Amino acid sequence: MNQWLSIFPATAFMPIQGTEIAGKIDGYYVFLLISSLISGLILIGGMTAFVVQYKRRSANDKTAYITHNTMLEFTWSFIPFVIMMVIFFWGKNIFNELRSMPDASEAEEIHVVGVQWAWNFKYKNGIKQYTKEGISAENKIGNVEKQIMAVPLGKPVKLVMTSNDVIHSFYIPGFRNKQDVIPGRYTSLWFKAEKEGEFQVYCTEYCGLQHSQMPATIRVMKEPDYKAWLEANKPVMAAGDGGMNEMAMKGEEIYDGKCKSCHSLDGTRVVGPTWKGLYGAKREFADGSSVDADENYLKESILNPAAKIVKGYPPAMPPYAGQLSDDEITQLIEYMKVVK
Amino acid sequence: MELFIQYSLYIISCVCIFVPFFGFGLGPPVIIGTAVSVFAGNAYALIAQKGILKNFIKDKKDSGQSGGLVPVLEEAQKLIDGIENPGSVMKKEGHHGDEHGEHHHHIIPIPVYVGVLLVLLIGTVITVAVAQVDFGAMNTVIAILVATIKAAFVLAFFMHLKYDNMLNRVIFGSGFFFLMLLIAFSAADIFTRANVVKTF
Amino acid sequence: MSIVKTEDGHFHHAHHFNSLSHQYDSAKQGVWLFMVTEILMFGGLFVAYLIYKSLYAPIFHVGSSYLDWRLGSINTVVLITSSFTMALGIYFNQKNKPKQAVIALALTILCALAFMVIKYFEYSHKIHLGLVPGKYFTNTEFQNKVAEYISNMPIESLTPALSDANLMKKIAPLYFGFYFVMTGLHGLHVVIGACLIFWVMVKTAKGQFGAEYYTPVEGVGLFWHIVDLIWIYLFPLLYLVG
Amino acid sequence: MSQSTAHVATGQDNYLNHEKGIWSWLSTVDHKRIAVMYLVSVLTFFLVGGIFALLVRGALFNALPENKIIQITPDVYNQFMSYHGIIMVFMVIVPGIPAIFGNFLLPVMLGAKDVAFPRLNLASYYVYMAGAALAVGTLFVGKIDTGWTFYTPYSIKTSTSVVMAVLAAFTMGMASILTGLNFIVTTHKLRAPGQTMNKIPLFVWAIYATSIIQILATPVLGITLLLIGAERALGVGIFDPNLGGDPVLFQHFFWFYSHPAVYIMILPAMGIISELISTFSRKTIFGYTAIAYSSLAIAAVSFLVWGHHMFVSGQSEFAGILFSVITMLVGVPTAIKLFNWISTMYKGSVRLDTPMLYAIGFLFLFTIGGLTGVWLASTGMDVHFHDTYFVVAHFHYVMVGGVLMAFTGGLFFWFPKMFGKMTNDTLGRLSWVFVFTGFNVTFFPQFILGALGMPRRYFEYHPAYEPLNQISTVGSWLIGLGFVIALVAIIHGLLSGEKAGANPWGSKTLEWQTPSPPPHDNFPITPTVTAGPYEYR
Repeated sequence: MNQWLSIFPATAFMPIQGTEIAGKIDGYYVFLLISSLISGLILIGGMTAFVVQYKRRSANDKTAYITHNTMLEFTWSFIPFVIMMVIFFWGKNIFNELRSMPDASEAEEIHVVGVQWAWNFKYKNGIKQYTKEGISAENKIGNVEKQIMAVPLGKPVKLVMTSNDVIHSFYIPGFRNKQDVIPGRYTSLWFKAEKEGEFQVYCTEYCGLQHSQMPATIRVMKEPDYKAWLEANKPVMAAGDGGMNEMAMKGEEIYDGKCKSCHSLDGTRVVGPTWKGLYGAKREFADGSSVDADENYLKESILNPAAKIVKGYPPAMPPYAGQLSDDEITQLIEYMKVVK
Repeated sequence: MELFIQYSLYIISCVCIFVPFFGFGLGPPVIIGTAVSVFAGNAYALIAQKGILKNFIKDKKDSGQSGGLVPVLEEAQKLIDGIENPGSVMKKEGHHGDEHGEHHHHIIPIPVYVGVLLVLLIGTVITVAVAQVDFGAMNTVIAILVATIKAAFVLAFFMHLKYDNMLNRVIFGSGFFFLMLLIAFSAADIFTRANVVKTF
Repeated sequence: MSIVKTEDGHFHHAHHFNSLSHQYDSAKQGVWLFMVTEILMFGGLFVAYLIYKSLYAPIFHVGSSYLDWRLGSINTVVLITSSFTMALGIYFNQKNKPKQAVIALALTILCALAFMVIKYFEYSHKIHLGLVPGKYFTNTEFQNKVAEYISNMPIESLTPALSDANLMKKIAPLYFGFYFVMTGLHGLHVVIGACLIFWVMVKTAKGQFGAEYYTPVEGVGLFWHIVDLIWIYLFPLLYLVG
Repeated sequence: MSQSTAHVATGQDNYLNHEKGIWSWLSTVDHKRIAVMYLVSVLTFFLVGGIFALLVRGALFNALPENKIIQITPDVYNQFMSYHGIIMVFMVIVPGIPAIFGNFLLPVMLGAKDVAFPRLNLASYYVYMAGAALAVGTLFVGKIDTGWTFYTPYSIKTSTSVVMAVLAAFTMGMASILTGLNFIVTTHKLRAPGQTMNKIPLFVWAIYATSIIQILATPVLGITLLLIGAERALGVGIFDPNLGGDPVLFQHFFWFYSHPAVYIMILPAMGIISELISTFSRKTIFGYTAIAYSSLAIAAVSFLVWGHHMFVSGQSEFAGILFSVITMLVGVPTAIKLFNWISTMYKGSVRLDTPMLYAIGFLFLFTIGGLTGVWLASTGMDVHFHDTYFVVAHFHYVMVGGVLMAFTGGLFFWFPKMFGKMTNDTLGRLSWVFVFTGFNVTFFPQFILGALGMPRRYFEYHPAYEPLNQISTVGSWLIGLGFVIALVAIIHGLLSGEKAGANPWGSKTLEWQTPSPPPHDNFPITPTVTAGPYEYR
């Protein structure tokens, strides 16, 4: 079916096809284009012909008195209806294909987090392509220096996506695929790249000031190259002064799951106090006393938050005694140490 | 207004034909339900306002046939007359305020109002009483059911809708109808969303 | 729309209508159309309520136990009674009895005031306990109760959202968000309704209405009954079933 | 009645000189005067929104911020884009045709003396102006940068004055409801003797269908906007994901209004086109019933299709497909209308005066807009096109190419009726040439841009898209010039136009059977309608 359609070079008006489905969509696009051109020619051509042919010749032209023609009207309601149903079913099939997720066993899963204004990617082996402070000055669309998401060639990739702040939309023109990224919820998207090279990612849901500067690149690599990339970028586990050790990384995961909604990392006030520069800082409490935030204080505050309430904050935190193991608490505190 | 009803009928039956075609889960009951009710409303409007039934009975009688279903149909027509022209049933009250001539407002006597008030109070008692017993999910259903009955009484008597013209009833009903569309289609999204599973 | 009562005690319809009853029918149809918009506006809230209630039932269940159903019932009775007196107000106008009509309308306003006073006590109690919408919510007891309620639910009836205890604590104030927005908007309508009733009461007292012409009373009455109608739904949904 | 006859005898009294002084205008309850006040207000706002559009296009002339010809920062760009949307949608296109031509013509076409509730009509004008004042007020207090859609959670988080803006939109929605209510009752109750529903002009049908949508859809927008305000003030959490709300539910509520609102905009335009085509072909409209009913059909179905704005928003796949198929159904009545208009010209006597040129332009652009609409209604294609310039181009083809072309055509058509003077036809045609070519130059490249994947609402974009964007910007200047010429033609007509007769175009509808401009009570004697509106025999 798509063979004869491909005579018409849809790619002239579309980005490079990066997946098999993109090819199907382009075939569909050509069908729409041609059928619309034909309908457009009938409508506009008919209109032009009538305007020219039945131009007013004299001030008292007599015109035919035609009120309606049921057969004709039925025909031109029915034919568009049939065409539209064809268009609908064709589109529905493609949509189903775009949205039916591959099996978890054979797909490469990558997590995507949209933030204002960057894309963060996280791999199963711990690789994190995170931008901590928004976009840097040179990280612009014109002279491209963007977040890289490496993906293997010819293998399904499933993206599990969410957002930290407002709605974004993950759009890969080359794959003809797009999905909104919504805070408080996970959405997913999949593709199987068939062409090596780099593919542009855009944010297409208006998200504020630097909406147009949320670029990322999908780099499609051959399977061995991909494996090598995964190995090369594996996070450094060694403890170091600013770097994250393994303990802190685990702590971060606990933070992402349990603490993030009430404690920020960047100093903004949420429900509870921020963790930025928390470790070792002096804490003032509602009852007037104060203490340096050491490991004992932090541990107490996690297990029994009501014991010491930081000045100016509501006693809103639930006790975590029994919910976190000692190991986990240590990991969390390790993480707090690196949040500066 | 009939045009409006009929055209929406056409559209909804279109949807009706195509939606089950795809075997969707939630859509058909909602849409078929609305279509059937619109069909019923439309048929009623045709019978009541265009007097189809009346003409039919008249035709039959004129041609000398009065057996079979005709007496039954006559009863049905009387019922419709009762709903459509309540003034004819309660004429005495209705003409009291009409000394100045042309307009006919139906006046509902005070005892009817008192009766409605009692019904509403009893309804409130029932609502409260039922809520003390745990029927599980049925509690919401019962509560809404009782509330709807109460609302129907307020609409019919306090708001005089029972004695109002068809158009006002259709206008008010359309509000609920479109509300139903809003909830049906929002629910069609929210309760059919795929659950995204993370493996790590 | 302007109706002039001439010296001989008759009413004259506006110039673009054929007759008084023509004008009455048109005005009434207009009011009904406006009522549709009221229904749809509150309807939006009800739709949101029903969707969230089916998603997060425990919050609504625990939430409704924090409301006093006795006060709610009293308010229901008060509003139903006011609807009755409002209907009487129209009735007496139809019967050309302005004195009784004024009394009925005054009773309606009294009921509206009683409703608002009870509402005030309810609100101040909630605010005192910190049971307010999300931004200002401080009542941890409520959050713990929700958590407790969920822990008592059978495990198979839990959705992923419900089994996330932290999430549920965070979104527990949602119930009071609904409570304050729905009753607040309704309360605003009660106040507006009371003002409108006061307006028609004054006009009735001045003798500007009668059996021939009482369209504003009828219109205000319809509005007031809609306010009552909405409360008839609000009361069980917020106070009782939760 | 005797009074009116007396006025006709002198031949002088009309609604313009019935009373004198500025106060008589501001406190008027005459629907014709209110229409003229709306005309002045809407044209002013159109000018403002147009300037924002030109600024937006100017900023997009170059790809990268460092060499933009209009040096603005991204936040200023976002504000320009938002103001362009809010002003054009809520203040120009939604009230435009119903409030101006609907107000002026609906009672006259029905043979009534006024709308059903004249004082309510005036009130809704002031409510509209209050809303407009609030919206314009945000320019001075905090600005607004959410776009016209107010999507949560961005509208909850942003620091701009969203509350004021949503109150503005709420207030203007209120005005829209009151106007719609008035028109419905007028159509039901105030038709002249003999003017049955099967004899009312198609413009009235269109306005009637529009009013139904206004009544049924706007309240839901109202509560949605109020909830955004409450969300910002109290954090009720219904739309805030941080508090358990669902931002996609907001989109459902928003589009439950805003999709039908698209038909609030386009249906009256279709009504105008029916009048124009019939009059200038001097032929009865082909398929009156089909056009009339298809207006109602579009109105009814428009409530069932809002989810096609949300195919990639995270709504379920099932809902996407459901909305897609119903959207296809809207295409059918729209196609019926297009075919009917074109066959109306068949064996007619077509004269290309300025209004007809605009109608032809409408048919041309609306065909393109409508056909690309089918592409977007299809789920498979929309995933690629959604939120790209393809969508921008599509809805500008429908909204500007459709609504504004019809609006301008209608203005030139009814100008003699409204002010009793003719406009200069040469100026009018010249304006059409500029608007029409400028429009295609502006928006056709955007289809290609969108297919190539350029997302909308971008301040800076990939330099590869630059050439097409530059063509587009040049086109926007042509449109601007075209509308300036149209404005000159209107002002020239007002100041020194030839005197117009009662029926300069030879039309058959009721409004042309009364003097131009119409007397205070519309008709010297209440007319009795015996024939249909398009009886050209």
